Amino acid sequence: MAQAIERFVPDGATVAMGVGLEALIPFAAGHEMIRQRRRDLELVGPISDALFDQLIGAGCVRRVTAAWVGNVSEGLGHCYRRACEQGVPREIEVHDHSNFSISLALWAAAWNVPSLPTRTLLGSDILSTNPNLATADGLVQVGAVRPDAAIVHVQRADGHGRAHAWGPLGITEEAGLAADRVIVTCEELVDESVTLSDPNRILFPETKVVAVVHEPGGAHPSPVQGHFKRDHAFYREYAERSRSAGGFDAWLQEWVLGVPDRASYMKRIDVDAIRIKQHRPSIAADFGDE
Amino acid sequence: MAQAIERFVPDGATVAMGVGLEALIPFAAGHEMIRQRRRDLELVGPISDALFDQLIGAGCVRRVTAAWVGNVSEGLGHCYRRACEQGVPREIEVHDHSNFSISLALWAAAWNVPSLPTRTLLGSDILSTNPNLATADGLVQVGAVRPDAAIVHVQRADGHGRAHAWGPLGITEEAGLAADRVIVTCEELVDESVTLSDPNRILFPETKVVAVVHEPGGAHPSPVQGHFKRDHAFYREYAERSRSAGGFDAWLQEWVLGVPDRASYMKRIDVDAIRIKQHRPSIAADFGDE
Amino acid sequence: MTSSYTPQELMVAVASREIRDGDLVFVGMRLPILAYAVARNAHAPNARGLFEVGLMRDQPASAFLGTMGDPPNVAGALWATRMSNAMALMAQGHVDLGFIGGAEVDRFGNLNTSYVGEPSRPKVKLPGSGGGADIAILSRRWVTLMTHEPRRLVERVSFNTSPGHGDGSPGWRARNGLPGGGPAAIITTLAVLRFPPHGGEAYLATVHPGHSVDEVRNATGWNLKVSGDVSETPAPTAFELDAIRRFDPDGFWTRS
Amino acid sequence: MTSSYTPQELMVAVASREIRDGDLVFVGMRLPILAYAVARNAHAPNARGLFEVGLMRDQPASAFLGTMGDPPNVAGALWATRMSNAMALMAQGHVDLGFIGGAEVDRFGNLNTSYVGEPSRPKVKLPGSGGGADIAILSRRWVTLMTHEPRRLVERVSFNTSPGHGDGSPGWRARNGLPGGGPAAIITTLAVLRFPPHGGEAYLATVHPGHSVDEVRNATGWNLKVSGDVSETPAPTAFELDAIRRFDPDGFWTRS
Repeated sequence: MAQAIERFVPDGATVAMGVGLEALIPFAAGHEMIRQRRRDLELVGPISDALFDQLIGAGCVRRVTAAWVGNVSEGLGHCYRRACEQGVPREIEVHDHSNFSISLALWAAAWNVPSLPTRTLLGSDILSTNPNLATADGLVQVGAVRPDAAIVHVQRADGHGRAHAWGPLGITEEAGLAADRVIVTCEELVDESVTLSDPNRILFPETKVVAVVHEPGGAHPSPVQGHFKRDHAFYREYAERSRSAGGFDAWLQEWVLGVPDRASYMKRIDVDAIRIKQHRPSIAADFGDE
Repeated sequence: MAQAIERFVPDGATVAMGVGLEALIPFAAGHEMIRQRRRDLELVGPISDALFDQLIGAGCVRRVTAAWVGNVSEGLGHCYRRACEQGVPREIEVHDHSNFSISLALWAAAWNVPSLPTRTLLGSDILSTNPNLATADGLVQVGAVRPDAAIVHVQRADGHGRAHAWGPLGITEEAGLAADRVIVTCEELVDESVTLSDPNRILFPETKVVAVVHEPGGAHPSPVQGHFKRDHAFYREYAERSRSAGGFDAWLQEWVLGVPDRASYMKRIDVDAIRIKQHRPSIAADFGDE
Repeated sequence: MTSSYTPQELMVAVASREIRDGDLVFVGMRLPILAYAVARNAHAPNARGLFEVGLMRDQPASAFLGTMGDPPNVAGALWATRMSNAMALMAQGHVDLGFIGGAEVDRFGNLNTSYVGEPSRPKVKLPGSGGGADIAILSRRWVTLMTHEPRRLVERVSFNTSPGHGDGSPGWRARNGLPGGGPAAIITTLAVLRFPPHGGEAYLATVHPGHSVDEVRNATGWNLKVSGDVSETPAPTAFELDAIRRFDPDGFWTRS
Repeated sequence: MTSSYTPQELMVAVASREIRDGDLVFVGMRLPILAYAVARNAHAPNARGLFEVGLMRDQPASAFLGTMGDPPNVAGALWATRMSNAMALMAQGHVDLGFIGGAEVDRFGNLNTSYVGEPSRPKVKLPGSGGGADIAILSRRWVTLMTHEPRRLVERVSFNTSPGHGDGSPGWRARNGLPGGGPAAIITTLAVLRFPPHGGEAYLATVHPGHSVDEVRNATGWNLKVSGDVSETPAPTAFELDAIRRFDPDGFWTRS
């Protein structure tokens, strides 16, 4: 993980994360960025359930291009508030979107056009605060957003970059296609006989994937279908402790800066309490060809 | 099948078919339209491997909105040629597209916007013959194409309209979302425990699906992953016999008009020669949740 | 009577009654997800729920949900897809009813979930639109739930994240190209506010049991109009309460 | 010598040499699919093939393909997706080389696959663009294969389905906003025609074994320019022929 972030996420990069909305959020990758003191990042996503708040609080962020930043079960993002309201720990720029418009911004980049039209956001003041949005002929033109990197956590991937994810995918596909490069973190690193057994489930063209990191639990506290439930209590504790800048710093020290890697982090989690124990295997599709 | 076509594909309808390109072409549905003497249809698709040619030759078609109409392994579409070159059996209108532009035309309808921009078709004379295409500011604006019905053949579906298809899907997804209604024909009619075991493989929202028809072999002679190879010889025979209008009429009598339904049609096919016998099951995804 | 259920439980029951049988409902989270569960089990057995994360469901999830992306919401889903496909259905006018949360709503039903104060240096930075603006603009009709306080029900929102009836002038939405019909009701901890058929200004329709018209008007940030036939909000039925408590067993959403 | 292989086999071998190692190739059907298979087995083991039907592959399919949608092309695919996603990669400039079939090509490399004669009442209605126009406009460079006859290699195409270098004036593609570099070669049954680096008019680069410059010029519908260092097209190697015959065992594409 350390090498992947060092190599592919430089200071100033535009990074899409949390593109599966509340599920499969690449927290481990985000925490590694914080440990490496990454700076001046532009974060791109639909809603961000706590991860963007943590990166903002750690001072890694120059701009947020997103529809929603907070804590889905607990409410406000306290670091996001401090940054916008007081410039603490630093000033950040916000490019507001709706969920639909950030998806269209990524599709515009994926199809390599300057913008895509939509009727959403008509009448909304978001049009007045985001320079990437314009209106013409009764339509909103959503300017393309092209991330330098998209980071996704998935259930399984092979070493060649073929990733399988399931459950609701949000804007995962357009984020991967729009990005210059994709970093995949996965619960299971599998042989290509697994991924190629179902090419329809492969998320991205392998030509976009620059790194595959085997990082079990890399999405905690967000849920991973078939592996982990959402750790609601962990989100609640984060919300409470991050109310004050000091409380956040202590939390960050305890869960990120003072932790060498994800494996050590997971040792502190009551994994049994959140592990999914009932299995619901999908019924096979037959790719027989002869 | 007869009721589905009678009820949901009236004369004059705009119908998307063959949206999986060379695979999963709903020939059985098309042949039923011919038997019911459907008239003045607008056919929408990317490439059409023989099916559109047959509907044109049978006089069902008023307009073709497609990127390619012919016979992929054999070349020209002879009925298409006669209709365009001689108005036989009737004049048809052609709205030329490229594969990318017809996809965008359907995405525009799916997202309910008047058009989508692209750089493809810049410099092509297709811009001069298709009134649905316009250029502005160095981009082509592809006008929305909204089918009244999309007809797709899939490997399996349940009675509620949840369809699973696999292999290359071409423009299947945007065609279904763009269409007012979707008719599904399937190799296997399965219990919802099969389709719901893998909600990521469900092609369309069931709210769009108005009919599910259990029609084994309904895509012959096109291939169906896991079920049937492409029947190359059948395409070749069709190409040869359709060179003359009389030859086509004889072919149509033998394989469509003189055949009551798909079951009788399949009795005439050497099914064993095209059946896929090796199985390549996909490895399960675990949708476990607790 | 009021002691036998919480204000949140009443709000959920009232919200569930906004769902008509056969509706496609853009559900969202928190109280609305419970309202959907109640309606499915009561008067709307054929309703379907659409979630912006990329899910369609008929039956509500069998286990508690902290978010719409929780695994129980995926198991048994009718469609697990991309957000843009769910939004496509809404853009086509296929979503009959949407629920939106908000921090501030004004007399014309505009919602603010973005900024309190000047956006460049806000007094409070709220999380943002999420799918709220999309629902407000594209769904056929929508409803919002809110704690009834003067600082939440305000004369005019300082930032219009999710437009209702704009400046309240007749036909404002149509004039500005907004396809959907806009807000149908504001369900609060004290009352239900509704809007005239063609938009405009919210009025007091029903007052929750145990509360008075004056109490509601005093808790509202503008001079709230009162319907000629203002009545009492029907209390949640035992059946509704039973369903609510089944889907929120620990009262995470309705008793905290 | 020429009797030991067919013109189609030579064309496939020549086409395969256009594929560079590591290229992402928009393959198409018929002879190009064989060229891709040959290249993968020879000098381009790291090339990948992209198919507009919605597939990416590394190894060519193990069995004969009548179309790119045949089941053997799906089994073992690296990605089975939607056409618009494959097109997205090409729109981003990620496709290094494309192959396009055509009925007519002109001196500036423009292809006609739509209409011979007046579109409203054509002499011949050809099948249409398919993905041809997309490849011609969006891929970094492309190649077309054609039977060398005056009626196919024409002065100007009557309908420009898939643009090459337009009117042949320098910078025509850039001026008209076409992102890709355009045609790199026309591989025919008699010869290989190439284009100047910045577009313009095709010239004769190599003549196939057993044919002469005059024969090629006489079979060309315009006054074909001849390169100063025109040479003989290298014949297919035994290795190339072996690969071709392995992937087209019955000569469906190369011996009919």
